[in-house]
Amino acid sequence: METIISIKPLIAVLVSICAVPLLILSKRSNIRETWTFVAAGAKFLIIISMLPAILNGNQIVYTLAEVVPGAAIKFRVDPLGMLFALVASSLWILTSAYSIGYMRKLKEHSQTRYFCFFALALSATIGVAFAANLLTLYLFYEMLSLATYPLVTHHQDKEGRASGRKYLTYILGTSIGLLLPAMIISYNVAGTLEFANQGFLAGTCSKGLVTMLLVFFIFGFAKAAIMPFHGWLPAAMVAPTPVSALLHAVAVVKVGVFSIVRVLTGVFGIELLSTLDLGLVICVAASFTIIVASLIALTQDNLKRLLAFSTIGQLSYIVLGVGLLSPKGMTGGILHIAMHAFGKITLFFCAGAIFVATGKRNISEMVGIGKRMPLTMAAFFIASLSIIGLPPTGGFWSKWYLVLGSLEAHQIAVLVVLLTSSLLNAAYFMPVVYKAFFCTPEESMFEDKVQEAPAFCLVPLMITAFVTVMFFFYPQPFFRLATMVVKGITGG
Amino acid sequence: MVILTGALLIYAMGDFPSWADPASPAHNHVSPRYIEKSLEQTSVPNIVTAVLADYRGYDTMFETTVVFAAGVVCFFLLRIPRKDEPTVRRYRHTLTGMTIRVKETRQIPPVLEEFERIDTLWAPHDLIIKTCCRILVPFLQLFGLYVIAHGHHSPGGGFQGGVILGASMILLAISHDLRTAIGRMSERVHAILCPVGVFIYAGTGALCMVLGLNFLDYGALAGILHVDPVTARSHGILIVEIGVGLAVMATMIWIYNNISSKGKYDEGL
Amino acid sequence: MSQHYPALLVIVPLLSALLISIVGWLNKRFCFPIAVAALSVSLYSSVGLLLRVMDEKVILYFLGGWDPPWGIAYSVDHLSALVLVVVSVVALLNLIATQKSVEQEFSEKIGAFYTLYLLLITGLLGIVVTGDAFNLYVLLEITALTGYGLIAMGEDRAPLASLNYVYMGTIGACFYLLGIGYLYISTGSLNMTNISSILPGLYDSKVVLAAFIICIVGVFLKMAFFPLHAWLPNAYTYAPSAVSSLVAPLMTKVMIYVMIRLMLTVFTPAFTFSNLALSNSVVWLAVIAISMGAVLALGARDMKKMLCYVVIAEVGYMVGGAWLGNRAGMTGAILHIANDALMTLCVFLAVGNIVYKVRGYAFEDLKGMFRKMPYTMTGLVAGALSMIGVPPTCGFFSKWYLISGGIQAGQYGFVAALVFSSLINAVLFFRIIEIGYYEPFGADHGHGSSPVRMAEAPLTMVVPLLIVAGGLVMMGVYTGDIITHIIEPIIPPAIGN
Amino acid sequence: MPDLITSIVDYYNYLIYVILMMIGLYAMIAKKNLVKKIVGMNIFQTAIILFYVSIGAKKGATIPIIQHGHGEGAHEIVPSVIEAAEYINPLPHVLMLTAIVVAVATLGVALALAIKVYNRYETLEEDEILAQIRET
Repeated sequence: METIISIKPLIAVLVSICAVPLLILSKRSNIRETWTFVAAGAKFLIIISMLPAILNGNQIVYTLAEVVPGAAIKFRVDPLGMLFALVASSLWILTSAYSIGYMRKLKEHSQTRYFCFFALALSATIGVAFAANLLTLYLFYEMLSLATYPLVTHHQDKEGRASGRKYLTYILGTSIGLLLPAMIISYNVAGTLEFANQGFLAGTCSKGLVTMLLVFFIFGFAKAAIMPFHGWLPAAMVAPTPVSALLHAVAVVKVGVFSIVRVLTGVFGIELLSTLDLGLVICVAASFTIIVASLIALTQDNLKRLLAFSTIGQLSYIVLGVGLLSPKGMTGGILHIAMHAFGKITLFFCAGAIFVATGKRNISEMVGIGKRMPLTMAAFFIASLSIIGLPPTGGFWSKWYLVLGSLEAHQIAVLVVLLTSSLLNAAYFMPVVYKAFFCTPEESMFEDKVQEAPAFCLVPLMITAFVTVMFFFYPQPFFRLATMVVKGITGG
Repeated sequence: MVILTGALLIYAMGDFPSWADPASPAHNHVSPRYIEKSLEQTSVPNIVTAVLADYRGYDTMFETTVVFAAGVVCFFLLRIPRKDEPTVRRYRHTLTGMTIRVKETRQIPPVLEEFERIDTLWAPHDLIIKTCCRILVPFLQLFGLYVIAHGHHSPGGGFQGGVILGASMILLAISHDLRTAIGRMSERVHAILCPVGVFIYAGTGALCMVLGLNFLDYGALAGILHVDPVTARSHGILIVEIGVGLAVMATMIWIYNNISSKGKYDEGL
Repeated sequence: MSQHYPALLVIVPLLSALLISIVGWLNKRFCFPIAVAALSVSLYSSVGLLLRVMDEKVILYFLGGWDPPWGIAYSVDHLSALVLVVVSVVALLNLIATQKSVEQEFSEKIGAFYTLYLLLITGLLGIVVTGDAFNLYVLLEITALTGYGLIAMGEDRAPLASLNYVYMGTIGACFYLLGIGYLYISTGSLNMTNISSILPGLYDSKVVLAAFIICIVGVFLKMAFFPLHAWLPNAYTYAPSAVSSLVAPLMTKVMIYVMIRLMLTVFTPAFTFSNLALSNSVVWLAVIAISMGAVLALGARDMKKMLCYVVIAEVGYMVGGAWLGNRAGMTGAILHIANDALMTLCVFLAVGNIVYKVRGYAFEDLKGMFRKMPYTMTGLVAGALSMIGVPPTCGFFSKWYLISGGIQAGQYGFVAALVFSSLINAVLFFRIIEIGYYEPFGADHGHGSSPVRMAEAPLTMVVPLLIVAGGLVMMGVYTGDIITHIIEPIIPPAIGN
Repeated sequence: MPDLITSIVDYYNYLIYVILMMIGLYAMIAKKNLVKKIVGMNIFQTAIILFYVSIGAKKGATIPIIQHGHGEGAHEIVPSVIEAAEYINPLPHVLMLTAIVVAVATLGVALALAIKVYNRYETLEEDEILAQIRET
């Protein structure tokens, strides 16, 4: 376990920011999109290039500037961050491809702005992934909130305006109102903000204060959409589908949960939480969210809203997994970051593809669509399997470890929650697939001829679907990273 | 609220040294040195002048600047550039007091001694006052100059003299009308004299700085004036007093002209 | 020449102000270049001072060659050097940025305008650099007088607002003068350091206490600290945009500087914080000031008014931070002087550009601004983020210190007020941004081209704005260095954690 | 009682200046007429001037102009020793010279502003002006 000083993390963060001027300056749309691809590819390669070092148990550190004594703008690449960065950057490539297809087909306005802020959002995401202390994390967290605002409100119509407001109110409100004070308080009691494997709050403050901070942090990261701060996520579904796909299935919400995981492990530390048995608080909040979100999802007819609520539920799996404070549970939770990402993005891609090809948004209008877009719906089916947590998909592993973790922690209630929610997941996904494929010709709403979305849309979702399956047979390297993380934080 | 403030002040008065008590700290820390040293350090018997223009000369410079600033502000706020000349001008024959109206288009009669331009019919006209004031003004100005020049030895100095000089012009403006006064000293003149006055002061200071000593250290002028530094200080004080006088006079007139005529520079009050 | 920096800094603007007022009668075209040159000189010398202060703690300059307490002495320490740099930077940038709008607004009185402008800066710089309590009063009056004049040239409600400002400002200045008189009667000296060396014997004297209270109240009046803020909103709102973008950043901040100078140098911390009831009540006033400012800003219907109330809230930040009585709070207050000056300048400049283009600053005038003036709006957003306190803009870090100071002092009301006001700021500014971002697009999904065409303000207005916007981020990133090298030495060890 | 009288006698200028100042402050706060406010402002400033000048007073001392001869070489004939007790304190007078000038300058600006306000609203009564503003 040695520490490498390298500027790579900074580059990885900055590369897409650097792309922004190029995007603005490029005259023709083709050039612009080429730049997007270049940036995405570069980012991915840089991050991959750091992977081996991490897998060998090293960590890469780079300090930009010491802004506040004890809290610098500093990057540290460790397994957890690596895992998240890998997911985000690899998915950016696919999403760029997808969004090109989507935006062009629908002739959206001001695409340059769209791609610019997309790039910014990605930088922020990687920044969060590699943040070495709470300050840096907060910095990029805020940057992400602001960068995604124009994306969420891309259409600039009444609806977009309303949801944009809601989005900012939730995200900024919580981050300024809860997160900032919590951060400053912990800085004042601990004198540092540096993430430590065992957390830095241990032994610095009373139980009451710790509990308060915990609550502040968990709800402060409203991007994790833990109830009651979940309202923005369904509202944000007015955004163009690629945005929803990347940001609201991967970047934004995952940044939320990722931050929570970071804080729980790096600020509080597992020992502290288990000695004060605060894990229960987390579990309760998470379980509640899981069940309620799944129930709400049952009632949705708009496909994207359904996916949104399912996301809310799935995010809490991750929090729950860490909240169990048991090695296996944490492994499951962390794995779920990756698994759910691929599964959910596939689903969003499908939803988008359906919209692009047929202009349909609601499930009730999709009867028999399987005949029309077999590939898309096949991908949809696989992805939903992964979300439910059935083999042969990656989702199975994460779910499996969560279950093991709940047993390990002797939390039968949690086990029940997990199983129920899986059933509920099945209950809201299967009808869609069923209706799509098995219906009599007369109740089908589409004439019986295959007509898929444009290739730019189709290929990415095929890839992600394939990857989901692949993860079942080959969960490396994510599995390895996850175990390393757990080994690190449990000191085992 | 007023009462509250007053209460605070009176409460604080409890610890004051009683009035005119020679033993009070105010008299025993800084001021004795002024009183005892000023003559030999600046060779100016009038201690107030010495302190004003030398020990605390910097304050005084900014004080002059304040006056100047006030002048500029009044000009800035009120002055209306004369665009709309009335098409009809009135002239009054001073001896008979009868007035004539002249169309702009017509050719204006040569404005002789006994014709004066007026804007309103009720413009006052009093020969006695005018004559007296016209006689008085030069004496006033002479006195003003004396006060400025003699500030070293007797009460007086730039401010007082400048005010007197300004007052003389203002008296002229009141007794006759503003136009006459402006005829004697046009706007441009006093508007430029005003900064020039301050400039003399600050420039002297800057000159001292150029000559290698600190700003406003008149001792530096010794080289130029061919006198010992102490006398140089007294000369320096004289120079700045003159500057102050100019500035104050010009500003007084400037402010009066602007305020009395609402910036129109017509006949004024 | 470098030993004359303290004098040059003040004298050069003064002399060139006089020069301008002469030249203004001959040829107007020379006024602007002269002003730029003068302010560049004072910027140069103030930076030079800052660098010199870094290694030789305190720089003294005896005017007229008389050593204090008999003569007037300039004393420059880290605090004043920092504020000097801030003042001259803001003044210069604003001068350049507003050239066009000045030409637009005062076509034939340009000479007078620049004269007053330079005199104002002279006064401000002098206030910061002087070490003599009475000299400070004179300079205070210069600043005030020129300020009244400049403000009154605004819209038709400006003269009235300015007149009220005259009343309030005069009371404030007179209170200060009176306080100095009380100090003089009890110490017999006017030089700040000299006074503070004499005072310790007199801490229990009622006169000194009264002097302290009177001075502070006077300064509060000048800086529009709640509940004495009534004059500020109208005065700054109806002032010409070129002026409000000068006075809003500088006036209040310099007054804060004076307050801190009084607290730390004249009356030593030992005296200042000895009376807990006093400092606590001031902190609570600050809490009220912040909340009131935020709420009133919500009620405002146009940008300038809104920003004015924000300024009032910011004053509350600094006063509260300074009176917390611990290092973190004081650090935050001093840091916020610099940061707040910059960000206020940023937003006011942006508003100025908008006024220059669309001749109005009501919220409706913002419709479609993002398409019309993208760069200006970028500047506005940067300023807004800093006001809200989003890292890495500098506003975040000063807020950081203020909040931690509040926590350490156990003043949770203050902390709550800070958080509250940043939330309100978020609402305020995103309301504006939203208007600018949406309005041109109607119900039709916004496809195709929008009616608004891009019409950006001239380059001389945009570039300084963007420089300031960049400066906000720079300040934020280098906060650490600023604090360790400049602010730490200022705070006397008497102020513990 | 006698000590009260003595204290009043000791402090009477200070008392008077406080009273003057209160008058001025009251005028500035309570009066509605803008010019009356300006007058109040002047009284206020004058009160402070009185205060300072009373600081300068010193029992048994004369004006701070050193006795000296006139004419040629007068400056050389410096009195052997100058007793500080013989002359009153010059500093307050100097300061007040400044303060007076400042007061005058402020007065000028205030009047100019008042004229501007009058040109705009045709009145100097604050409440009438506010009424006009409310109408528009």
